[in-house]
Amino acid sequence: MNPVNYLYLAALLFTIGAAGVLIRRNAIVVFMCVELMLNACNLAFVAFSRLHGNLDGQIIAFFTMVVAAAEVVVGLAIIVSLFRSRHSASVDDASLMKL
Amino acid sequence: MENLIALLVAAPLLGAAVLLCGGRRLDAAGHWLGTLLAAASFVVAAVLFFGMLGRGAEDRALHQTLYTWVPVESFRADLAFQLDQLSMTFVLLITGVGTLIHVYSIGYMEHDERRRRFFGYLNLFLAAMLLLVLADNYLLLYFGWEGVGLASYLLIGFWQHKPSAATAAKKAFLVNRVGDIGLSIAIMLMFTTFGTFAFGPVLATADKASEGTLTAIGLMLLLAACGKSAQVPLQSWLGDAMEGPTPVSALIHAATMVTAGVYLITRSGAIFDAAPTAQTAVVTVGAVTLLFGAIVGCAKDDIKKALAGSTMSQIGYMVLAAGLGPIGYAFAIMHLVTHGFFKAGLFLGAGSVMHGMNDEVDMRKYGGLRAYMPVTFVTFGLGYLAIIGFPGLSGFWSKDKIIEAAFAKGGTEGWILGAVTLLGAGITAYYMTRVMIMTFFGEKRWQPAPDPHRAPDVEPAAADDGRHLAAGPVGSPAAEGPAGHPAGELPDPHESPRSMTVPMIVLAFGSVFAGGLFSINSAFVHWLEPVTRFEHGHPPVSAAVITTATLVVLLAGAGLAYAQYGRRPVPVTAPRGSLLTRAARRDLLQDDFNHVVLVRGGEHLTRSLVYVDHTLVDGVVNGTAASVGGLSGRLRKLQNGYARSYAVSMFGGTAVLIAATLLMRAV
Amino acid sequence: MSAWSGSALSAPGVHSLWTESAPGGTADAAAHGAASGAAHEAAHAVARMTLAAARPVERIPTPKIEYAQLAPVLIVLGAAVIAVLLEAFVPRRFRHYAQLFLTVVALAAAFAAVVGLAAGGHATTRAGIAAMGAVAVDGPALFLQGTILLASLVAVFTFAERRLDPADHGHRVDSFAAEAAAVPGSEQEKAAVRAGFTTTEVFPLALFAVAGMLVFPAANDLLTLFIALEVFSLPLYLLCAVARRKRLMSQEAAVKYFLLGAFSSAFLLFGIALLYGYAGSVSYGRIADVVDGSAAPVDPALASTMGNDALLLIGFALVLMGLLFKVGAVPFHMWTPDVYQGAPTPVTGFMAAATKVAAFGALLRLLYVVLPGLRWDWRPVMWGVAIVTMLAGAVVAITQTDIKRLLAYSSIAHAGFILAGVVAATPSGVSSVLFYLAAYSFVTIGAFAVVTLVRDAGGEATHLAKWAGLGRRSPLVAAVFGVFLLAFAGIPLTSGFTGKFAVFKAAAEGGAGVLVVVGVISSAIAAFFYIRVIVLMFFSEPQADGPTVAVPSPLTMTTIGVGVAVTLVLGLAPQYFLDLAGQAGVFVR
Amino acid sequence: MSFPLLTATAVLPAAGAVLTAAVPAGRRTAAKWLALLVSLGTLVLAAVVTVRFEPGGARYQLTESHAWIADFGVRYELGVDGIGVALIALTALLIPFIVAAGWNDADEPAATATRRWRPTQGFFALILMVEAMVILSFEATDVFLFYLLFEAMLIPMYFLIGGFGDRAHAGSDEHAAAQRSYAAVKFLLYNLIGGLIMLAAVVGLYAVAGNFSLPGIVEARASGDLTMATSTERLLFLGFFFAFAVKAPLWPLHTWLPNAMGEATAPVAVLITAVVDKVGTFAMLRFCLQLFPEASRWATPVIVVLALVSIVYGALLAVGQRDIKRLVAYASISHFGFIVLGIFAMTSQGQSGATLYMVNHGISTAVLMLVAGFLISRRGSRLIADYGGVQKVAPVLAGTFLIGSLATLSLPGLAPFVSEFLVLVGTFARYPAAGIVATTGIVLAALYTLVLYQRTMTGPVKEDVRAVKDLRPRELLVVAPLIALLFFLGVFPKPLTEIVDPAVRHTMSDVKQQDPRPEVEAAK
Repeated sequence: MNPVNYLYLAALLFTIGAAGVLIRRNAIVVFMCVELMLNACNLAFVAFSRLHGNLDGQIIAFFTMVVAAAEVVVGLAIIVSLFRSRHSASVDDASLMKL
Repeated sequence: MENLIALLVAAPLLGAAVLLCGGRRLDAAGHWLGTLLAAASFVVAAVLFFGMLGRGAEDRALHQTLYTWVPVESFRADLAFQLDQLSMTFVLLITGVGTLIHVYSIGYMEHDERRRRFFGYLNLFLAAMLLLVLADNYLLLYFGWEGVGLASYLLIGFWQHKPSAATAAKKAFLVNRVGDIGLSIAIMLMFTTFGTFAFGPVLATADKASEGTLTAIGLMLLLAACGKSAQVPLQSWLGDAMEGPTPVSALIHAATMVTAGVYLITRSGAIFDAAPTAQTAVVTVGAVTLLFGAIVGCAKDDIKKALAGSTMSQIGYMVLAAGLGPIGYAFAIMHLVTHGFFKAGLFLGAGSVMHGMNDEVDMRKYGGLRAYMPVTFVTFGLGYLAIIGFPGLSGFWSKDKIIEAAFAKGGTEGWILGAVTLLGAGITAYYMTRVMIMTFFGEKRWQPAPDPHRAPDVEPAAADDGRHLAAGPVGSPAAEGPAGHPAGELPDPHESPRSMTVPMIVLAFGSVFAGGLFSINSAFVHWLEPVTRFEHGHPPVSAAVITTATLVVLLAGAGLAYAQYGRRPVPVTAPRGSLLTRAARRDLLQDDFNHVVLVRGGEHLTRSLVYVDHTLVDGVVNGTAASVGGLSGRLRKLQNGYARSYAVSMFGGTAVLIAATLLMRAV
Repeated sequence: MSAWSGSALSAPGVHSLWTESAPGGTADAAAHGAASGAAHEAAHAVARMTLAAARPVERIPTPKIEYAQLAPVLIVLGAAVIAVLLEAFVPRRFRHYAQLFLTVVALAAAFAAVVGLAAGGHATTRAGIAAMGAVAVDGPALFLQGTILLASLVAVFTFAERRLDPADHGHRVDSFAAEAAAVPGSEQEKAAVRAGFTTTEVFPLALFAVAGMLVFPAANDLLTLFIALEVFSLPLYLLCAVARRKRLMSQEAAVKYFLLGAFSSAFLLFGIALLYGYAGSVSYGRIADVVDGSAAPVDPALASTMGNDALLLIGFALVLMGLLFKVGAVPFHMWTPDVYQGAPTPVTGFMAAATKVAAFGALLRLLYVVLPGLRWDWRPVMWGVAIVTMLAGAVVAITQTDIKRLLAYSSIAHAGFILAGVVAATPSGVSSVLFYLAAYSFVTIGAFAVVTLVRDAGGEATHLAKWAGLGRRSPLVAAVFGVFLLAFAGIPLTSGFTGKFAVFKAAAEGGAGVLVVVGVISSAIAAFFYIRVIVLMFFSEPQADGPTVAVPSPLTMTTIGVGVAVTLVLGLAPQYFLDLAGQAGVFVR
Repeated sequence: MSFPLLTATAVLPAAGAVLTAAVPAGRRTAAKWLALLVSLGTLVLAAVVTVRFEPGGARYQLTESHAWIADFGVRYELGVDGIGVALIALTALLIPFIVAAGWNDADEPAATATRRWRPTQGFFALILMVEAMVILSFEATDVFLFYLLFEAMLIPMYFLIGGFGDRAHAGSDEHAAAQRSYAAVKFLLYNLIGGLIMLAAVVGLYAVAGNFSLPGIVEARASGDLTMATSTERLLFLGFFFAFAVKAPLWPLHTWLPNAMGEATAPVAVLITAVVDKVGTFAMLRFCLQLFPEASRWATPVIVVLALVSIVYGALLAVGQRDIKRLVAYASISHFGFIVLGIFAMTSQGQSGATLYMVNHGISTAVLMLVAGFLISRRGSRLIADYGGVQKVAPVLAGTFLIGSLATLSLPGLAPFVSEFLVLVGTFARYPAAGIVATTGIVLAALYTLVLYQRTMTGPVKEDVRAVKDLRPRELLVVAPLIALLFFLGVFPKPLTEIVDPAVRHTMSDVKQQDPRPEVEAAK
């Protein structure tokens, strides 16, 4: 099957993720959307890897996963601490600083 | 010999410096020092004069160069003096009359606490005036020119506490400045035309320049002359200048400074001779002023202002004469000298009268004073006869020549000028007779009841003045000046002290005999000839006719005046008078014109400019700043604190970035 | 770059075979470069074998790492790991000192290593690529690493400052929360305070961040770039969250920074994916070759993707966006003010300085090494970004009322100026940017250090109104801050001016006169608000309830002192440092 | 390598500034004396420079040159020509008087004085710092170095204006403070923007020339080694000129001056208009004309018009002022118009005149402004309307004020006359119309000065004025020498012209202009 389709899929996922980030309020969900974007990237990498027939893309995918995991650790820590002090995980509530 | 020239200027300059910087410790001796130095300068002048007589007519001129004042490339202004016959004449007049008036002032200013400074200013004036007439180039002349302007400013405004005096001083300076523009532009023109502005080269090569240029230079010089010599249209300051102490009026505003214009024109004769248009302008100005001054003189009740008008008119004669070219220069100067004598005398007389009358200047409040101040009466009378040109006295000789020269101009122009000068002579006779009668003849009109509105400003000073009265002549008290004179004081006319009368007598002698002496086989003319050149004017009618005509006109004028003021009592308060009279009282409305057009207009202009500067020029800048601030405020709103909107901007930004990149590749 | 001719040769077949027969191959945890790098010899051998018979592949030689050349990074990373252990095992009351000591020593050692490398000619003649092509060791890299290390060194001093606040329950307190995990105002927090806890974790975090930053400008392939980005970003997110005062704001800052940062890194990653797709590799050199079309040989797959410029351009745009975000360029700047304001001030200073340096380093390398062939595409775009950034930063700053936000916007405007130098696309452009970064980072750290000194009951008094009349209260501090402001404004005789002149000069030479004019205009606008602060400090009467100026310990004094010193030295006698930057102006490829 | 005299003249005041600033709070009198001594020392050095300078010698003398910022093609190059010498002398001469005049201006009531807050020390330190920078800017022959100083001197000036206001002000202290900081900010922004535009031009110049050495560039341009496109040269010229026109200040960039001079203390006002602003006109003469001769000639008509506008406009606004110091400020604007006119008349008279004008205007304004300051400090008001009859109660003060006024209206015998007339002649020789328009300035000058004198000094004595004391010895000591100098230079300007003329000759040849020949070659 033509690897290009995977690319289209990746692009679609990426867009969905981005849209989610822009639309959703809940910090966790926003964060998950970011993860979705990362995974879209992974898909793209793998597809290209296949296309070019070299390993780099696939290897990068693993790195990405590790990074994503690390982000989860840090991100959740921050979000949770915010949630505990505000009793809300809405990104819009966190708008003390403006102008 | 020539090294003495600098001394002429140096002596009074030293006096000025010492007296003005000396401080109070000189108060006691200041006036003596000042007088002494003035006299010294006169002595030097005399020495130089006789030295000059000792030499042949051609090599009489002396030169002394001190150093180069302003050297920039081709622009060289030397601090150098030139003493030729013309300058010599002026030097003698200035130092002579100057010294006399110094002496006179000793008495006149006796009770003025600032007498030291007064003498300092007088010396300053002498120095500047001498510099003016001794300069050997126009820039140095300009130096003196402005110097005398300053001195007259200081002296007119000597009683600075009087707003009127301060204003008059300022006015005099400003009007003169307008004239000075003329002089400075003339100098620039000379520089661009001749590459120099020293008398020698300029006058020698004047004819080489194009007539247009010369006309321009001439007109500019005329403008300058108008300013300094109070000729129409720049005459308005002279009347107000009478605010100054009377000796000042005598020295500066009658005898010497105001004649500087005539000197300038005569000195620049070569230029004018080559520029007929400019000459015509000169004679026109002279003629107009001649009548203008005379008419104004007729209407004034203030004795000094009347004399001021007459001064204007007499200088008009001189300017006219100077405008006639070689046929007139000599007579212009001659009249200038004689006028210096009798007009100074008249002013000193007036001063002496005012002195006796508690500084009352309104002639309508005089009358019958001849009995009370005989010396003044006699000297004043002789001056009077001289000015109206009574046969045999100075004025007759000089003025008559001018009238002849005017006719000799030839053509209709000649007739017109002749007529004007004749008419002028008549009016002169009229107003001078008027002054004479109103002051010294008729019943005395000076028992003024203490007028109530003066009462409030009786001040402690009044007591002093009382003492002075008892003691003798009242110096114009510095404390309040004439204006603040004690109310209800009955004027107690009395003769002035010796220090004042002696100068008057000397001047009277001058007014009587000077003209005659000069005219003995026209010595004066020949004396000046090497400098001013001289041609005999040939009037269309014989000199005798003209002379008789003059006498007739003269008698007519005097008679009319006698009929009006001698035969019937003079009303203490001036009658409303004809339109002309009222106009003349207001200097023929010339001041009103100035006020409306220049003063008011100027005020509006400046006010609107201040507004413009604040709102427009500044506004633009502040506006820009404000708009940037506003923009900032609006942009700031974008930073609304919502993470998601930030994300949107990032997303949008990325989109733009991609689009732009692709676009770049596309194009 | 030699490492890469190998992967160019690597035939698809071989790799597919690997993937089937040798899954262990991918287990190689070293940079993926190792895998394909080693392939150079291995590939052919393997190929021959497969023809013969399917026998297990022989061992793949371990990648060769030039530890010496990576020393700076390794030292810092090692120190970071040790620091974690310290957190675990050293008793609380000693931790602060232990951590501080370790951090300082590590940073100093790393700097020494950088100097050593530079002295060894790695900046110029022996510049090369280490770690199988993952990391470049060349002039720009070393210069920026040195800058980052020094900057973070002085920044760490402000981390360790414990004299600004009065002692709490007999415990010295620094700018960081007693216990970041505790809910603000909760019993738990109070207990922590009473117990005198302090977040000494900031030191290891900082060290990790520094390590990431060191790699970032040196990264020589896109993956390393990405990893380095995350390595220094994640600790920063955390550092933002641990302020002692105004904790809600601190946490908010952290969340915003984190979410937006992750968002942007996702874009970056996708961009990397596209570039990979375009060039079939993530190595800078390789991509560059492909872009110039000088890559050989070209297999069919590569040929097909090479034809597709959209991949390249979009990918480039996305990567660029990721970097511009870190740089804080408009329109990717919006996180900056909030984060700068919310984060603990020492962290803000550290971020503002070090992050910018690292990010610009990476940006330079990307534009000069990877995409010089694309210059005619990216220059106009960067022009636009630079102009917008300069103007927007300056304009918006005018109406700021909080000193930290003000500095944030000024940092945006400065990003714009630096971009002007970047656009020049000449060696002098590079060196001017390097110099500017060095000058700017010390001014920034110094300025924020001063901000930490001005305090009232609520901690730092960052509202501008509170600064009124500071000049009368404590002329020295105000004067020092004034110097920094003047440097920001680019007044002559300060480092700011030298840097600005260098950048403008480069831009003008690079034919970007317009940028110079815009730069001049925006500096004029910017001058206005710097002056406003000075007016406030010196010409307006101090308020009764004005803030007090804390007398800092030698630590902060050192920071500020260094800041002032550098500002003046670079302003008066910059030649030596310009030379350094000049020599460091060439990228290895 | 002889003794670096020029550097020394700048370093001495700079070091003095540092020392003065370091004087402890309690010893402010010591600080004053220190500042005075340093400024006098600088005066001595400046005198040495003047003596060591040979008018006939090389164009730039006492030169120093050291490597500085090779990357920018910048060297630390100093050298003075006649114009520079004259202005250095002026600066070094005025500063001691400014210091002495401002003796007590910065003292604060002990109540507000704290251990660390030392306004007096700061005041004098800043003045000395300005002196150092100004002098060095007159010496710099490296465009970059000059620019550096040109910009840097704004900062101390800014603090002098904004930090030490005139005590005599209408309204509350807050209002006054607001006014003051407005004036300071306005001053700084105007000049900073001018400077930044110049910065763009400086960068451009580098892009064109590759180095910043003024003699080098002039030489290269003359020999044709360095050519500029006409458009480039014009743009660069405009960039430079704009900055100098702001500093000078030329209409319509002048509005900062009245605010600054109005709000600052009298000595600082003198510092602004008599010393610092001269850098602008000096730079026009040295940099605009020499670096961009063609462009200068191209721009001349416009600049002449602007100068004329400044002359008349400034004078008219001076007439319209109610505030003494603002009046002097507008008068200065008019005078700067004359200076610019003289510079761009492109005749030797005009340019010598302009240079003399810079010096003379410095001295005359100093006299007028300082005396006005003494008067204002006595009465506590800047409004003309609040005065009257001062001459009666304080004759000496009035006398000095009158002399200052007469100098301002350039009366012959006082220094300004020489320069003004030279400028007029020089202008008239090339642009007769312009020359004539400019002469109207003479009358207007008389108008505003005499009106000022009449309203303040003459007339009946106002109640509040009765208490006004005459000049104290210190104040007389400040004014007297300046007045003496006015007289001396008025009657014997030769020493000055001799120094200046050669430099002018060089400039004239740079711009390839000869003086117009007279219509008739007069027999000399």
